Amino acid sequence: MADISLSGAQHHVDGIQASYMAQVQRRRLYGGLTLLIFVVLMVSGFNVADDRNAGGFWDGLHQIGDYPADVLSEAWDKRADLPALIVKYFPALVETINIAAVSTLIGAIGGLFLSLLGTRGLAKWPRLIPLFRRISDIMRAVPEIVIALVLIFVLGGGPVPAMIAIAIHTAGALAKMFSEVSENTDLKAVDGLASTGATWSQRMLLGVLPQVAPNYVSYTLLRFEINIRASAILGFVGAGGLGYELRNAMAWGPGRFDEAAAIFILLFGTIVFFDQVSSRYRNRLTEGQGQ
Amino acid sequence: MTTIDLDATKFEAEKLFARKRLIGFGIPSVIAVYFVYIFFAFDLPGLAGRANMENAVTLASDSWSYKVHATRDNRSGNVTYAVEGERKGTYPEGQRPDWVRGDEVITIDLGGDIIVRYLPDNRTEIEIPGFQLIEAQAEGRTVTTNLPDDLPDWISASDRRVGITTPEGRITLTGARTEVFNYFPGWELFWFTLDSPYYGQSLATILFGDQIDPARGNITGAVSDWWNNTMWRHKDVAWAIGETILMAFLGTMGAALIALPLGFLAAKRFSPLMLLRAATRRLFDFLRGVDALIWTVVLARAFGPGPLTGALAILITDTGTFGKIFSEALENVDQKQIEGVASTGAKPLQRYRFGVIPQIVPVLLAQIFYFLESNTRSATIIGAITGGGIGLMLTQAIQTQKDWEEVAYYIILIIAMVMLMDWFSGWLRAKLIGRKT
Amino acid sequence: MLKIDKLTKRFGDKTAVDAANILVEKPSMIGIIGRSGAGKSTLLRMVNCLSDASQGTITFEGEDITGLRGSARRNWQSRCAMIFQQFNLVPRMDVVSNVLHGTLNKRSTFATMFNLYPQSDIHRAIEILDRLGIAEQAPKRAEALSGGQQQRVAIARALMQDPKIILADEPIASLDPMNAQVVMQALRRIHEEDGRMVIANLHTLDTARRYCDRVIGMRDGRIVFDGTPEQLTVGVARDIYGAGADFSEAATSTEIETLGRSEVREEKAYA
Amino acid sequence: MLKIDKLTKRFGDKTAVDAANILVEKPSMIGIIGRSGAGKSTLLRMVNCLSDASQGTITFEGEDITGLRGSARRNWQSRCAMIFQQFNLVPRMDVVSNVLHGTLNKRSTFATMFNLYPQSDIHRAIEILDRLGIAEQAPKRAEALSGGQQQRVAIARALMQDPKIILADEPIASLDPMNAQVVMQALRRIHEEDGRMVIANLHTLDTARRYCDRVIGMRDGRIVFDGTPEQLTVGVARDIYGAGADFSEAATSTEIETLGRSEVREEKAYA
Amino acid sequence: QEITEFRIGILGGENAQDRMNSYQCLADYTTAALGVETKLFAPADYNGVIQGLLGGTIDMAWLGASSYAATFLQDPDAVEPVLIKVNLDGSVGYHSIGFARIDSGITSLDDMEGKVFGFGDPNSTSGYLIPSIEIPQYKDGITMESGEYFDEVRFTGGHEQTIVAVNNGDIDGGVTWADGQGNWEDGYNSGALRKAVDAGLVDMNDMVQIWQSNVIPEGPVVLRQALPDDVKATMVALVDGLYEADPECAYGVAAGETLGFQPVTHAMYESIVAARQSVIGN
Ligand SMILES: Nc1ncnc2c1ncn2[C@@H]1O[C@H](COP(=O)(O)OP(=O)(O)OP(=O)(O)O)[C@@H](O)[C@H]1O
Ligand SMILES: Nc1ncnc2c1ncn2[C@@H]1O[C@H](COP(=O)(O)OP(=O)(O)OP(=O)(O)O)[C@@H](O)[C@H]1O
Ligand SMILES: [Mg+2]
Ligand SMILES: [Mg+2]
Repeated sequence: MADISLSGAQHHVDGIQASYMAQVQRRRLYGGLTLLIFVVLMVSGFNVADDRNAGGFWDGLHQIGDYPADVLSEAWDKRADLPALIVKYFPALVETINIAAVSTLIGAIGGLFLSLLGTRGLAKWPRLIPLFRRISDIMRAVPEIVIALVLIFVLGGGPVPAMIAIAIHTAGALAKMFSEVSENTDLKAVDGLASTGATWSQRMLLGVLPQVAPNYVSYTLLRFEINIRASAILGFVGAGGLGYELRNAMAWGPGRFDEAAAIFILLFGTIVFFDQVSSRYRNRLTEGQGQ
Repeated sequence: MTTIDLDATKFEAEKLFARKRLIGFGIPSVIAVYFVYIFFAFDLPGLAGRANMENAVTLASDSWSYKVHATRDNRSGNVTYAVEGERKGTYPEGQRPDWVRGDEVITIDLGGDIIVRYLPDNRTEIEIPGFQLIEAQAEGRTVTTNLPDDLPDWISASDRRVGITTPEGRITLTGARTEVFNYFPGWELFWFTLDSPYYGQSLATILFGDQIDPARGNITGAVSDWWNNTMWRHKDVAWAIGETILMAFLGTMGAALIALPLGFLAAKRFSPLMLLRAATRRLFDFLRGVDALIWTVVLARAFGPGPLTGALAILITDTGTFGKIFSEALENVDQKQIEGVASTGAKPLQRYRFGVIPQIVPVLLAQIFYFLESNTRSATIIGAITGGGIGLMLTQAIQTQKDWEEVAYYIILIIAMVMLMDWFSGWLRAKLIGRKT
Repeated sequence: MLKIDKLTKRFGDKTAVDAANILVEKPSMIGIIGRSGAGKSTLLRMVNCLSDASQGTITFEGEDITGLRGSARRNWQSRCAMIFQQFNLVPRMDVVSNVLHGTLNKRSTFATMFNLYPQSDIHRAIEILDRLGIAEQAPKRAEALSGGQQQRVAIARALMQDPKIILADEPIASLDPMNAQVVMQALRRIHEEDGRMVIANLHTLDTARRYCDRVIGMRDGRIVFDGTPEQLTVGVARDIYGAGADFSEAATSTEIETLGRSEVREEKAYA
Repeated sequence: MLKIDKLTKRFGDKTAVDAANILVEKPSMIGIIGRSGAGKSTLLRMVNCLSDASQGTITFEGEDITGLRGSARRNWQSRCAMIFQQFNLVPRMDVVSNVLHGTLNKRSTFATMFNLYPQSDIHRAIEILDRLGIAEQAPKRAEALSGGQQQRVAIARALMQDPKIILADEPIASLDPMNAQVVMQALRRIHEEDGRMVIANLHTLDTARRYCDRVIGMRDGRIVFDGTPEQLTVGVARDIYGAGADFSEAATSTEIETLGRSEVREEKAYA
Repeated sequence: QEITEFRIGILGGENAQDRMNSYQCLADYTTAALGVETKLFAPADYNGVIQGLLGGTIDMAWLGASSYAATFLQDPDAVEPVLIKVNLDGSVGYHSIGFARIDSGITSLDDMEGKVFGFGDPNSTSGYLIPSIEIPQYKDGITMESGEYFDEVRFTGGHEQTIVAVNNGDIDGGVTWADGQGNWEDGYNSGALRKAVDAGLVDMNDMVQIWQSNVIPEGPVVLRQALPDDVKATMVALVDGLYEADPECAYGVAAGETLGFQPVTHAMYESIVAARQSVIGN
C-alpha cells in the first residue's frame, strides 16, 4: 500500500470517496423518505382514525379512568361477594381453557401434518407442496371470528364452534412455524431410515420428530397462550365460556359490575398464569437446544 | 462380552423399552382421555342432534345465489317484485322480471316447469311436474287448499300457512300474502342496482358503447354508480377495510414506538433502578394480561365507537407484548459493540444509537411486522366489538342470518386482506432487515 | 445374482452415472473407488432405491429393482442395507432403538409409534452390538458415541435388516485411521462369516486393495476399471484418479497398520 | 506525559491490578505482556476510563484522569483511543460509519442520531482507511470483512479520534499470523509516523520484542518487569509467565516472518 | 357553547350498513339543519350506544326502553328522552313474545319447567327486561335463575340469534319482539319474527307462541343533555317533522311503517326504570 505512487493513490481514494458519498446521499434520501412516509402515514392515519371515531382522542383522554372506576367502585362495595362469584364463574373459566387446550391440540396435530407435507425434503408428495402451503396460508389468514360465527349459525352456540374455529387457525399458524423449523432439520437420519425400507410415517416419526420436538412444543405452548385469549374473545361474540359471561355482565352495566370484576380477575389471572408458566417452560426447552 | 454381561445388557434394554412404551402409550392415552372428557363436556353427541343442516344448506346456497321475491299483498292485491325482498332491490313501478307474465292472471315461471299463477280474488294455482295442480284460496287469516292429507316433506301446510320448497324456488301462502321466491345463481346487483341506468349493460357497452346517461360519461358514471351501489355498498366496504388496516397499523407502530424506550427501562443492563425495572416489567405483564378485548371495552367509554378506539386497544396490549420482547432482546445484546462505541467518548444516547440499536433492529423489525399481520386479524375482531371496520360489517351481516352472500363477500375480502398484509409485511421485513441501517 | 445394466443417472444436464455395467455372480466384497464426484454415491443410492435411475436396470436374483414402487420397493430396501459416511443415525435416540430401526420394514407405523419391538428383536439387536464390540453402549444416545462407534451402530442396524447385500458409502471417510480399521474389519468379517455381499465406496486405494475381493474404479460416472486388487496397479490408479505422474499412493492412505494378507498384495501392486 | 501511580483495581476480594506504577515521558510504543488473568486488560480499561480505579491515579499531561466524570471523561476517552481483541465494531453498519464513530464525541448528539456526519469527516475516514489499505472495503458492512480487515477498521476508528494515546488490548489475539503481522505493522507505523503513544497488551513475547520500544511485564496484577526488549531475557520471561524450565519461547509465537531489526534482537534475547 | 360535529348512534338489530344507509337521509337533514358534519355510528351491541351516550361521544340515539333506563340509572343527567315512535294504529308500544317449536310439545310456560329458556341481549327491553319481570309473575316458582324453574337461562346475544336458536332446538323456548298486530303465521306485521320469516329462516308453522307480555313502550329518541339548547330544539323539530317531510326517510329511521314521532318525557319510562332497578336489586 505504501508503495503505490502518490498521485495514483490519490486518484483511487477520490473515486472511493465520491462513490461512498453518493451511496451516503442515496441512503440519506431513502432513509429520509422512509421516515417521512412513516411519519406522514402515522400522522394522517391518526387523524383519519380520530376523525372517524365517535369521540376524539384529546376529548376522551381524561375519561379513560371512568369505566374502570365505575366497575371497581361497585366491585369494591360488594367485595364480600367476590369469592362466591369467582367460584360461580369457575366452570366458565374451565370451559374457556378447555376450548383453548383442545383447539391447540387439534391445531398442533393438523399443523404438524401440514408442515411435514409442505416442507421440501420431507413431503410425502413433493408435487403437492404448494397445495399444502396454500392450504395452511388460507387457514392462517381466516380470523377465528369468521369461522366461529358461521359455525354458530349451523351448529348452535356453545364451545364447539369456537373450538373448531381456533383449531383451524392454529393449524395454519403452527404449520408455518413448524415448517420454518423442519426446513432446518438434518435429513441424514431420514435418509438412513429410508435405506432400511421405512415408510414415510416411520421416517417422520423417528427421523424428524425427535429433532424438532422441542421447538414444536415450544411453539405449541406459545399458541396455547394465544388461544386462551382467542377463546375468551370468541365467547364475547357468542361462543360460550368466560367471554360470554363477561359480555353479559358488562353489557348489563351497574348492578353486575361485581360479576364483571370477578370474571375479569379470573381471566386476567389465567392469562398471566399461563403466560408465565409457558414462557418459563419454553425458555427451558429452547435453551437445551443451544448446545 | 461374557454371556452374563450380555444378559444383563439385554435386561437393561428390555427395561428401557418398557419405559419407552409406557411414555409412548402414556402421552397419547392422556390426550385420548382428555378428548373423551371434552367429548362429553362439550356435549358432542348432543351437538350432532342440534346441528341444523338446513341452516348449512341455506347458508351455502344463499352465499352464492340470490332470490327475487314476487309478493302479492292479499288485502290490496298489489304484486311487488324485489331482489332479496329489500326495498333497495325493489323493481321500480311498471318494471318486473322477465319470468313474470300476464296482467289479469300473473304467471310466474320458476323454471323446471314449475308455474305459479296469481289469480284474481286471492286465488293461487301452482303447477309442479309429477304432482297434482295445487289450488289455494286466501281468505282472512286462513288459506284453503286442495292438498291431500298426507303430504310430501317438501310441503308444510296448516290452515293458516302453506310452505312449498322446490329446487327451483320457494312458495309461501298465508292469509295476508302470497309469496314466490325465485332463486338464481350469482350475486345480484353486485355491480349496479336496479335504479342505475347501467344495470344490465354489458362491460363492452359501458366501455365502448354510446353514452347511456346523458348527464355523465359512461365510465365515470358507471364507476360512481358501482362505488355507491346501495345493495353492496362498495364504498363503505372499502372504508371498512381501510379502517381495519388502519387500526392494525396505528396500533402496532404506536406500540413499537412506545415500547422501545420502555424496553430499555425493563432491561437488566440498561435500567437505572432495579425498582423501576421491576415496575416496568409488571406494567408490561398487566397490559398484556388485561387483553385487547377488555381494553376495547374500557376505551369505548372514553372514546366512543370507531377505529381510534380499536387502534388504541391494540396499541396498549402490544405495548406490553413488545415491551417484553424488546427488553429480552436488549438483555441479549452484545456488550462488545457498546464498549467499542463507548471507548471513543460517545455520549450515552450515542452509545444506545450505535452500540445497541443496530443490534436489536432486526429483532424489532421482525417482530413488528409479524405483529402487523396478526393485528390485522385482531383488528377485524376488535372492530366487531368497538364498532368499526370490516369486522363489524361481518358480524352484523352474520347476525341478521340472511345476508349470506354479503357474509361470503366479506369473508373473501378479509382473507384477501390478511393474506395481503402477510405478504406485505414479509416483503417489507425482508427489505428492511436485508438493508444496512 | 446382482446385475447392473447400462445404469445411468442424470441430474439436469449433468450425468452422474453413465451407463454402468456390473455383474456380480456370487456374494463377494466389492470396493468402488474413484475421486470425489465420480458418481460412487449416486450408484449406491440407486441400488438402494434411494434415488431413481434415469435409464438402465438393476436386477437382483432375477427381480428388476429399478421398477419397484411402494411397499415392494421398501421390501427391497430392507433386503439391501446401506451404511453412510455420516452414519445417518437418529442422534437423539438410544443405540438399541437405532439398531432396531433395521426392522422397520417389518413393523407397522403403529407398532413403531409405541416402540412395540418384540423381545426377540431386542435381544438380537444386543447380540449384534456385542458382535461388533459395542454392547456396553446399548442404552446411550447415539449422539454420545464416538464416530467409530456410531458407524458400528450403523453396521449393526444394517445387520439387523438381515440383508442380502450391504452397501457402504464411504463408511470410513469421517473416521480416524484407528476407527477406520475397526469398521473395515467388521465389514470384512460380516462378508466372510455371514456370506453377505458387501459393496463399499472407498476413498482410499489401499483400503480397497486390502479388504476387497474385487475393485471397481469409476471416473466421471463411467466404470473405468473392474478387476481384482492385484490388477490395480499404480498406473491404473493414476487413470482412475486422473492424476499425473506425481500421484502417490500414500496421498490416499489412511492405514495405520497392515493386515497379514494385504502385505503380500501390496508388494505385488508396487512391483 | 503519562503517569500511572499506585493504580489498583479490585473486583470483590480479587485484586486484578495491584498498585501499578508506570511513567511514560515521551510518546513511545509500549507492550504489556503477561499471562491470562494478569490484569493487562483491566489496566488498559482503567486508562481509557471504561472502568474506574479502586485506588491510585492516572495523570496525563498534568491532568488527573481517574477523577474525571461526565463530559470531561468522555473528552478524555476521545483523546485516548482503544482497540479491542474482538474489534468491537458495529457489525451491521458499514465500514466508514464504524470509522466515523471515532468522531462521536465531537459531534452533536442530534446530528449523529440520524447518521449525519460532515463530508470532510467522511473523506478523512476514507483516507485513513486507505492508509491502512482497506479503502475498497469502505461501503461494505463490517461483518462482511475478515478478522484482519475488521481490526484495521478498528484502528481506523481509533485514528479518526486523532488521539494522543492508542490503547490496544490484545489486538492480534483473534487473528491468524498473516493478519496479525499486518495489524502490528500498522500500529507501529502509526506510532512512528504520527508520533502517537501506543500501549498494546500482547499475548506473545516475540511480538512485544519485535514491535515495542519498551515492554512491561505483569503477573497477578503486579508489574514485575519494565524495560527494553533487550532486557527481556528468557529467564525474565519465565518469571512473567510463571513457567517452569520447560518454558519455550516458541509456545507463544505467532510470527510468520521476521522484520529486519527484530532479528538482531532475537539473537540477543536467545543469547 | 358550540358543537363541531353531530354524532348519531344506531342500535343493533339489522345489518350495520343497512342501518347506516337507512339513517343517511337523517344525517343529511341534520347536516343541513345544524350546519355541522353529522356522523353515524353503529356499535356492535346496545351497550356500545349506552357507553357512547355516557361518555359523551354520541349525541343522539334511538334507544330501547331498557337501554334508556340503563343509561338513566348510570347517569340521570346524561341524556333526555324527547320523542317516541308512533305505530300505524296510533299506539306507541309493542310486545315481548315467548315462543317455542311446535314439535317440542311446549304450548305454554307451564311446559317450560326444566327446559332451557333464551333471552336476547341483556339490555334489550323485550328480549330480557320485561320478560324477566313478567314471566315470574305468570305463576309462583318461576325465577330467572338457571337451575330453578328453568334448567338454564341463556343469553343468545340478540333477537335474531334467539329465533335461530329456538328453530335449531339449541334452546327450548325464547323471547323476541313483535308489534302484536297481524297474524302469527306471518310472524305478525313487524318485528324480529317477521324478518326471520321473510328471510326464509323459520317456518311459522313450526312455531308456537307460548307467552305474550303487556304492552311495552317504544324506546325514546334521546339527546345528550349537555348539547346546547338550540341544537336540541333543532333536532327535536327535525325528527318530529320527519314523517311529514319525508315518509321514505322516516320509514328507514323507524325501521318500518310508522306515523312518525311524537314528544315524550322521562315520565313515560319511570316504570321501566323501576323495573330495571328491581332486577339489579338495589
Ligand atoms: N441431488 C443431486 N443434484 C444434482 N447433482 C448431483 C446430485 N447428487 C449428486 N450430484 C452430482 O453428481 C455427481 C456424482 O456425485 P456423487 O455424489 O455420486 O459422487 P461421489 O463419487 O460419491 O463423490 P464423493 O466422493 O464426493 O462422495 C457429482 O458431480 C455431483 O455434483
Ligand atoms: N468485571 C470483572 N469482575 C470480576 N473480576 C474481573 C472482572 N474483570 C476482570 N476480572 C478479573 O481480574 C483479573 C484480571 O483480568 P484481566 O482481564 O485484566 O486479565 P488479562 O491480563 O487481560 O487476561 P487475558 O489475557 O485473559 O485477557 C482476572 O482474574 C479476572 O478474572
Ligand atoms: Mg459420495
Ligand atoms: Mg485481557
